[in-house]
Amino acid sequence: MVEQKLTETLFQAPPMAEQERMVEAILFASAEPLGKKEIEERLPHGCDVAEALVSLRKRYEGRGVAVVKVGDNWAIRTAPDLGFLMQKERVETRKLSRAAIETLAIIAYHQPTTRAEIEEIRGVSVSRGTIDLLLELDWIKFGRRRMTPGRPVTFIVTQEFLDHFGLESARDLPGVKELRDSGLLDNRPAPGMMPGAEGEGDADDDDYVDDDEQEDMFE
Amino acid sequence: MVEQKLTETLFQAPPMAEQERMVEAILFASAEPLGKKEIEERLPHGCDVAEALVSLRKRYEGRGVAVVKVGDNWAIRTAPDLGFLMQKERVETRKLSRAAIETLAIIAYHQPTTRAEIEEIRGVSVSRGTIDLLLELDWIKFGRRRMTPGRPVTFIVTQEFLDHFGLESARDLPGVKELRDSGLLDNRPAPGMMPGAEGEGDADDDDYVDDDEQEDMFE
Amino acid sequence: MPDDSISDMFDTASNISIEDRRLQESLVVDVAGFEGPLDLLLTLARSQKVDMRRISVLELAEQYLGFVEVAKQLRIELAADYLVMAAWLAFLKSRLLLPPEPGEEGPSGEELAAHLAFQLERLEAMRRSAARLMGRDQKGRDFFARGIPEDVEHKRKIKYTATILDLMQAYARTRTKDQFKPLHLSRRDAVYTMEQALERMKSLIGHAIEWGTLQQFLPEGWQNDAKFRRSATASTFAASLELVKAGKMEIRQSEMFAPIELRRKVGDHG
Repeated sequence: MVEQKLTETLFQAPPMAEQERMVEAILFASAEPLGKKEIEERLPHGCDVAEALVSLRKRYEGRGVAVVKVGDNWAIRTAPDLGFLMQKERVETRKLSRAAIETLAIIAYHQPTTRAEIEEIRGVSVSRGTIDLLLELDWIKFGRRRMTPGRPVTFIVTQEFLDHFGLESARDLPGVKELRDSGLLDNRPAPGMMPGAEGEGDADDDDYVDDDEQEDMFE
Repeated sequence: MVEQKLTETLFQAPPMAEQERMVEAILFASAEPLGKKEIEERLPHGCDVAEALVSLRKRYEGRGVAVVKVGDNWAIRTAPDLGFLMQKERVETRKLSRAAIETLAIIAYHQPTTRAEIEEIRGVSVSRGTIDLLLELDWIKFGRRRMTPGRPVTFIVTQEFLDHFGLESARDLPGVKELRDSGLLDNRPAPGMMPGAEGEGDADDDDYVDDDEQEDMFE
Repeated sequence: MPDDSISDMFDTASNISIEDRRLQESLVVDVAGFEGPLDLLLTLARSQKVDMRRISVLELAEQYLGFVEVAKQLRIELAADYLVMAAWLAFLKSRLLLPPEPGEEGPSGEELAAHLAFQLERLEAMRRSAARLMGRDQKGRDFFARGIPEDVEHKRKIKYTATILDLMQAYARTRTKDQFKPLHLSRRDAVYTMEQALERMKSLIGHAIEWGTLQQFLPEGWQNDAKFRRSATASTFAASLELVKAGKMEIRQSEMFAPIELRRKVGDHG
């Protein structure tokens, strides 16, 4: 009996208040959003990360920092209304070209989307530099190849994109619901004979895929 | 009148709760600990940094992170008792070296035994590191000093050792005869070995103290 | 002069306001600023000042064709895709205006016009969305991540393992060694150990200024006993290698099976 009790205590998770403290410490320490699993791995056995996160998030409501969800991950960020205090921390971002901003928006709203689709929407070819810049900013990444002739690569937005724009998920993009409801996010094929209607599965797309990324794509 | 009021409001410091939020956000985002003056410079006019720091510090008491003073500056840091969460241990299993396992075996079979005896049996000197490792593993510990000239320290095995090897006591270790019967001990008869030749007038053998315990082990 | 010709052009093309004409004039000047024909079409469509869903594709086609005409007159070189679009819009216009030929293949003028309207509306919507996206609070500008992140420290912990079998085998090994001890004792007189050789070499080394053979370093009376000679040669050779390794001696052999020669290392007086 005594032994059983001892074993139970040894393997019992710490009380919820303590779990919350631990999650708090881990989230504070990281500049990057962390997944539940990553957090769990660092906690003692048997902790309920989801519950701890919920109460931690509540605890910081209205504070100078907030517990935010970024995709499937969690992070602590300063409250947006206090940004003016952080002039010193402000990072001067490169001014993005119109092409880059539009390409990013198209990928975010239409993801997964191919280069040909981006070109079809913008009516001009997408320069390699634009895609490279967005990849470099870690705002977009390669998604699965499209199972259409030519198997073109697709692009999707990253967790860093969500983090940067303070989005929980791509579903929270501004106006995404209205756009979908009005059919503007539909992939409506162009009737034949329209300029730019061909060109799907551009052979150039192959340049874009490194071997490593290909592996990921087909996992 | 109206103008005066407006001026007052414009230059009035925000409420203390708001000041606390601001200090919280600033400390969170800053890349280095900040002095009171630096914090003050970032805050709206008329804020009381010292008071805000005191209440912020209090607010974090017992939490997963703490507001701490680093020299004359302030920072948010992981609570000291949760430092272990910031470490990831990778356990590597390694086999004990031949020297270590042999030394351990000799101690187990001959305890209490001195270093000179171990060296005599192994035929080579026992390195300090080997003994230290076994002590660190909590498999051996110091026994009584031997009542012989020089009063050498002796080594004995620990409870931890017995637990690790699943033994009730060191006496449960199979004796030489059993080892030989089970084929673990080379059964080759030593050529030219004369009965009684052992221990005959060899100066080194003086180190050997045939304790009762030793006798017991191999009876 | 050019102003007049532009006005004439557009007056004949369609009835459009002065304001729109101004817009189109500036369009011509800024042609390099457009991101392709669709962008130009969208800008023209905006000048219709109606809901994007209700734009007149026919009117748009005419405006575009008018624009291309003016550009040609001004000898502005238009990229190929602008000309492709012009040709296609002219084709679209004819489809929209003329009844379809019996048995004609392909999509109708209305279908093509509808898709073009959709494309323009979609481009407009994406532009708006892009602006709203960029208008959001951004990390590093409006909100911030932890300034002093603490990295997870990776610690390596070594766990030693040994089984009871390891323990017994180890003990058996040491005991086996022990059992053979009498063997050594009985043969001791015929064995010259390396330790003994090393002792002897160390005492002789000071005198070995010149090259001398290995045999010269063997103990007295080695030639009397073959067993002893073998043992002593091996031990002395091993000891000399140790001394060479320690930088105290030099060793050489002119060819295979030639005598091994040794001398004190030059400059070493220890």
